[in-house]
Amino acid sequence: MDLVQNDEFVIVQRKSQVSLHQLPKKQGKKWTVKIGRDKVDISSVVGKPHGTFKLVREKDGKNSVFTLEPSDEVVEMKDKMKDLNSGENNKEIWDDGTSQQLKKEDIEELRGQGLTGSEIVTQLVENSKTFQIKTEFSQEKYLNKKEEKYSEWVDILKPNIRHLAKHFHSQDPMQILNLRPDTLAMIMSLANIKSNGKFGVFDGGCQGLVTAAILDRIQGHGTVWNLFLKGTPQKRVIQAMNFTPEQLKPLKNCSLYKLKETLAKEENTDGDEVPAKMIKLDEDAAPPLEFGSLDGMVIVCRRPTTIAKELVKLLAPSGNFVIFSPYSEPLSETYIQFRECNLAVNLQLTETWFRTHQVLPLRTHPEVNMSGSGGYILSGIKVVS
Amino acid sequence: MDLVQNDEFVIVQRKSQVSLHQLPKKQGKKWTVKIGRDKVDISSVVGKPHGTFKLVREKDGKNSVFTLEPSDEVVEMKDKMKDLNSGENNKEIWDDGTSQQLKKEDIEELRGQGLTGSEIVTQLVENSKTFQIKTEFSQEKYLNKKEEKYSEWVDILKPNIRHLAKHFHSQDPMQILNLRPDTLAMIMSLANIKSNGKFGVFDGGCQGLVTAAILDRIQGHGTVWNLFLKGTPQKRVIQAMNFTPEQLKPLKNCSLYKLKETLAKEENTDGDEVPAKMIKLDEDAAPPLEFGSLDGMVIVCRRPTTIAKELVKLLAPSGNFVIFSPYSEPLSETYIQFRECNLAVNLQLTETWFRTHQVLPLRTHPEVNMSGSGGYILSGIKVVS
Amino acid sequence: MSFANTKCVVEEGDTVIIYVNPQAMYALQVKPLIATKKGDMVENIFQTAYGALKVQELVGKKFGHKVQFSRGWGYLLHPTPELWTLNLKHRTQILYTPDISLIVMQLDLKAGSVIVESGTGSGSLSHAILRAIAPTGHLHTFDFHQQRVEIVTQEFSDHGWEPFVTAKQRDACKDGFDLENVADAVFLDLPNPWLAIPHSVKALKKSGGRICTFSPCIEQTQKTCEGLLAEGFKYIETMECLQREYQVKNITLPEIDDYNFSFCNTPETNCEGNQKKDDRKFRAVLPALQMAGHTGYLTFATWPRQSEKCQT
Amino acid sequence: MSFANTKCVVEEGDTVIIYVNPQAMYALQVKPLIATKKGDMVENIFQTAYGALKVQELVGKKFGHKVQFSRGWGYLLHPTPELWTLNLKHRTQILYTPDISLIVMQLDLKAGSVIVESGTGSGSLSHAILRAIAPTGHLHTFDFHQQRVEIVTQEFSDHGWEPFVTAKQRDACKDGFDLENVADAVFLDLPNPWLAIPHSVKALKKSGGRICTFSPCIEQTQKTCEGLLAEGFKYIETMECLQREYQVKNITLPEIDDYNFSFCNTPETNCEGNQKKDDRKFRAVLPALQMAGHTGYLTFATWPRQSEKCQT
Repeated sequence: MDLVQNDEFVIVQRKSQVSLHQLPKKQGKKWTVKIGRDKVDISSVVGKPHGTFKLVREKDGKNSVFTLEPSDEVVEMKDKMKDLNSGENNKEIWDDGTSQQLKKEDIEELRGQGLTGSEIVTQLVENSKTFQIKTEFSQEKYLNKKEEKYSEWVDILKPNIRHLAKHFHSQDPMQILNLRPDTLAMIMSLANIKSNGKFGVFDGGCQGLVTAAILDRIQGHGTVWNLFLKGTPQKRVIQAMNFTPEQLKPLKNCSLYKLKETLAKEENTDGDEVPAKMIKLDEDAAPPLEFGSLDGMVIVCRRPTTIAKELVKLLAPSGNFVIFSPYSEPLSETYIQFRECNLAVNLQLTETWFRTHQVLPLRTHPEVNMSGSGGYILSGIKVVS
Repeated sequence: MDLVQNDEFVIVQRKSQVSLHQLPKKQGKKWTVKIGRDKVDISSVVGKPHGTFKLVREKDGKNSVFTLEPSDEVVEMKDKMKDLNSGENNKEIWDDGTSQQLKKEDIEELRGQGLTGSEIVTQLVENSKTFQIKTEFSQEKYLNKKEEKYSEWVDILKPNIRHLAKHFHSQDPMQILNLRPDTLAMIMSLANIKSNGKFGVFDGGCQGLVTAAILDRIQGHGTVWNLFLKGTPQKRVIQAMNFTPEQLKPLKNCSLYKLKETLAKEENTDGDEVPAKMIKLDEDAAPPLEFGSLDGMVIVCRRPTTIAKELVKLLAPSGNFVIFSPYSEPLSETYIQFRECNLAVNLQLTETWFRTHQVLPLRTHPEVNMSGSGGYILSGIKVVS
Repeated sequence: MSFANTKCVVEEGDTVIIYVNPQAMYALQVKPLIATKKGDMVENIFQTAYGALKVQELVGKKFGHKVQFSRGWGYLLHPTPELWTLNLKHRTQILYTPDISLIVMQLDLKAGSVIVESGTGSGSLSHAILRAIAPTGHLHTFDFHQQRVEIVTQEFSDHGWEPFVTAKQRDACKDGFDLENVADAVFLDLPNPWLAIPHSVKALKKSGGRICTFSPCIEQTQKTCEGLLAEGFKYIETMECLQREYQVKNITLPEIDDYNFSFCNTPETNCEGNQKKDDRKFRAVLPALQMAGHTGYLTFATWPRQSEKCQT
Repeated sequence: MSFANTKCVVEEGDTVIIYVNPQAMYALQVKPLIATKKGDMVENIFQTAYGALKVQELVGKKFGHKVQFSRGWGYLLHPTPELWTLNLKHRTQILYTPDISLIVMQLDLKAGSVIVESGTGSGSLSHAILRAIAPTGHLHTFDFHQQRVEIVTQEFSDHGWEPFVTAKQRDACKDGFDLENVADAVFLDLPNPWLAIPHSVKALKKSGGRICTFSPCIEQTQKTCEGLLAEGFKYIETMECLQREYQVKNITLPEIDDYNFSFCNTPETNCEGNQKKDDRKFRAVLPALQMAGHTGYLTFATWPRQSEKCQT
């Protein structure tokens, strides 16, 4: 069983809220982070197995700080309060904004006094003029809502691509070009990502999300060329994955300008001489990157303009490519360009529509909040005409 | 109670299939139309009240033709066949395409012999090797599917906008520029269509659907200017509505070129003379059509280019306009144009997503076939800057 | 003031819309005085995001024109049911324009229709119904909450809908509508709509009509469909309708997003796409990142013409 | 032939895709002879929409290059699970790429994962699972239909997946999987998935894992969610995913659709949009008129790590 290590990243999940935290580099150092509205010394999980933890209050001068203790017995608020009265319907309830007698400041004070989440919710219920006449379903809905904020239990999870994709997208979609998790799933399929393959990624703004997803999928088997033009390649999500050196082995960073030089040289030496095929682009760039050598290619950027066509040169015939953009128009340009140049078949411009559902007895319905867009993808298969 | 008249249009609804037919001009004339795969003498409904009719076979040489007789007692096939055996699950069913022993030609022959719909379905069931071992739900699904084709009952309905919008869209969406019924509903709201108003419609290809919808909504109260550039104004849906002269009274056809001339003249006479405000554009064009005189405007076309901006000149300040196109790009041009010229506020480019559901005990799910697009609308409110 | 008849110039008593931007609109009634929380009558001054507006000064102003605030300006708009839906005070969850539009069209509403609505809620749908059926139809609207009925009655009156609407407090599921053979259409937005179906049948004209129910949950919809089928309704259809909004943006990408790159030093010219011009500028029609993923399921059905033998 | 390892040149026994156009693709196994309906072995000649193809002649041909038919040509493509999904023979309803992609990602599949699938159906999902978990993971797949198991076993073998998959005939709801503490993930596509939940728990590793069920109807989904909750699963989430496809069209409108009109004789130039150039030409990104409106509801949940006391 893995234990949580210093310097690692962990996912903290409290009900439906997901956040990402890096643990302190050094053993024994306190490390206070915000989980929801609570200040929590997250260093308390180091050395323990991943799993469910309980927030335990620890007085620290004026502000209370919580530490985390492993705990498997989660008590849901609705179970705790199931003996309360409830009404038959909500006919008598007139929400004039005065039903809750605790003000925001009162709640803040209770927090300051170090009440636990469920103690605060108990206070909220006791100070509500309408809670006891609400229907059971309304009460449950109310408690679930409060639990999102005040739950005393959190799960400390090893980061995985599913969590990170969701976390980065829900935190601020455009920080990863609005590449939604279900769209990422489509990219992984349509680029035919598999172990022992050679893949190229051009990441024009998704923080290394696609590269991380590929590295995770292939678990050390194969090669991933992280291609870039300017600056340094994107890597935030890759770092957050806590990859082992073995898992990181397939990753080769490669500047396209450097590659261009190398390929030009290679072309010059090509002829009757024995070509220097094993060009070292990166220190340990074992398999050579040449035109027609990649099994699959993913391009993520706002507008691929001419680069998509160039990058597809690196792809082997019958290789799969996927181009992602938050906008449809740039992809329509590339679509026409590829069609007119007969570069590919099975060209498809698509988006996915994604919705989650609440499934509860007598209360089943789609969630009312939905993402309006998850970006567009242009996919195809390279052919030689 | 209205009776079906000669020369009128009727909607024929057989289960979920809707079709539109015009009755013969003259009394007593036979008029054979196809309803699904059956030939039906539809003149048999003339003089009878709208409602449910039964298909009754009438021998007519080699091919059988059906007539329609009023009938209120509809027997559904699933009720008729409810005593049949059924299986517990479909585990034993291996669909190798041989379970139905009647071939297409056999069925055609049965039809030729003049069997009724339910007789044919009975034959299909008796000649199916797997029907009796299918589950009850599978049997019901099978019978419902067959009923769509073979039901002996049809409803003869007065055309209304709801049926016509659905019929024209499902027959061939692009014949009305893919203006889907739910999009039409949005147009009616966003153009603020109401009785006693003055509205303009520019119909660049929806067969008069929008104009017909407005005429139906206002029932003779108000004015609808049907504006056109070339040829004659679109009218197919208007005709299909069987409007009375009273209901048609609000409709004024108006060529934009003629209007331009008239407005130019008017401008010239404007000054210290008394202006000839009551210009007769059409024979009985009672209220004058001038710049700033319309309460609402609907434009339906593939690409509004410059015309949208011109037509909005006819709108009164605070008047509502809706521009529909099957494409989003032309509307984005108009959007930018209107925004840059400060012509309007509350500019919105939207589309609607529309899906129907099967709601049956233990078998509730969205329908698997769905329209992928119902067109785009740009709506706004004219302002004076 | 009437929503039904358009006018050009504001008069006292009118409800108007002050439009600042899509996120800042206000519905105001033009009257010189307004009650404070304590009940005192004071000068009616409205605070916008761009400063104060003396409401009474709107009298005589033209709709569709600019209106000045103390620190900026906005537009004075004629009210419509859609603008009212965006600006009314929520006493309940309300219906929005996509569902409302579908309801009005699928219930075959037109000038002259008689329709029963329950519950009235905050009156969002009621305004669109009234626009469709005026000046010759009638809306009978019911809500089990007395306070809501009082507020919406005042609004109907302020908006000039009074002749076309009757609003009553009533528990429709228990007590029915007390209407018989008068309605062309019935709309139900109730927690248990199936309980009101027999009452709806009574209210519908014997010559036939349409019904619609709105329910957020699928279980309610299932019970409703069963109820409609059992009662003899035909063409029962359940649907959902969502609105997707687009932004139109002229985008200029930052230089870092300029991916003009070629492996060749001499750019190829045989295909499109290698032209260099304006590579960082384009127009995008961009879906809003967030949208309403669910409002409710709409179920529609037809009440068939009742044959003679049933009419006795 | 292996789907897992890409090759450049066709060898005998390979499964290949012949691509003519998006509506005409074929999956073929390259072998010299083929059985007729009567069982006789004859030369393997495949009829495309553009004439005959001698299948054996594909040996030695390069993937991604053209291939000649008697009356036209197409492309020779390397097989992928997505192309297989589009071209396999349907023995059952199958899962398509949007759902498949979501399942693979949400089940945290990767090289080395052990997963249980029931039912196998036509093997559409199985191929994508195998691609994700090879060369170090394993798929245990079950179907209650013996014939389906035999066909899919042959396909797995033809496609080089054999080392990574075990396919068995089994009624999972009744008899379970006969697997204990081995699986990282379980996928259920069964009429009554809730009956297989206890068996799934047994198959899942005590260190935790993921489960997914696919059901077309909401009632099945409701029972499944209840079952998952009762059994101790966490983070139960239900979702649907639809694919919207766009066509890219360079549109030139007919002259009748040229609505260049102005009330003024001297065109205004102050605003955009009055420019005349190319008014009938534009590029449209047009949604397909028809799409799949529903496949099924996907429900995912996490099986938490079992604490020591439960492990005894």
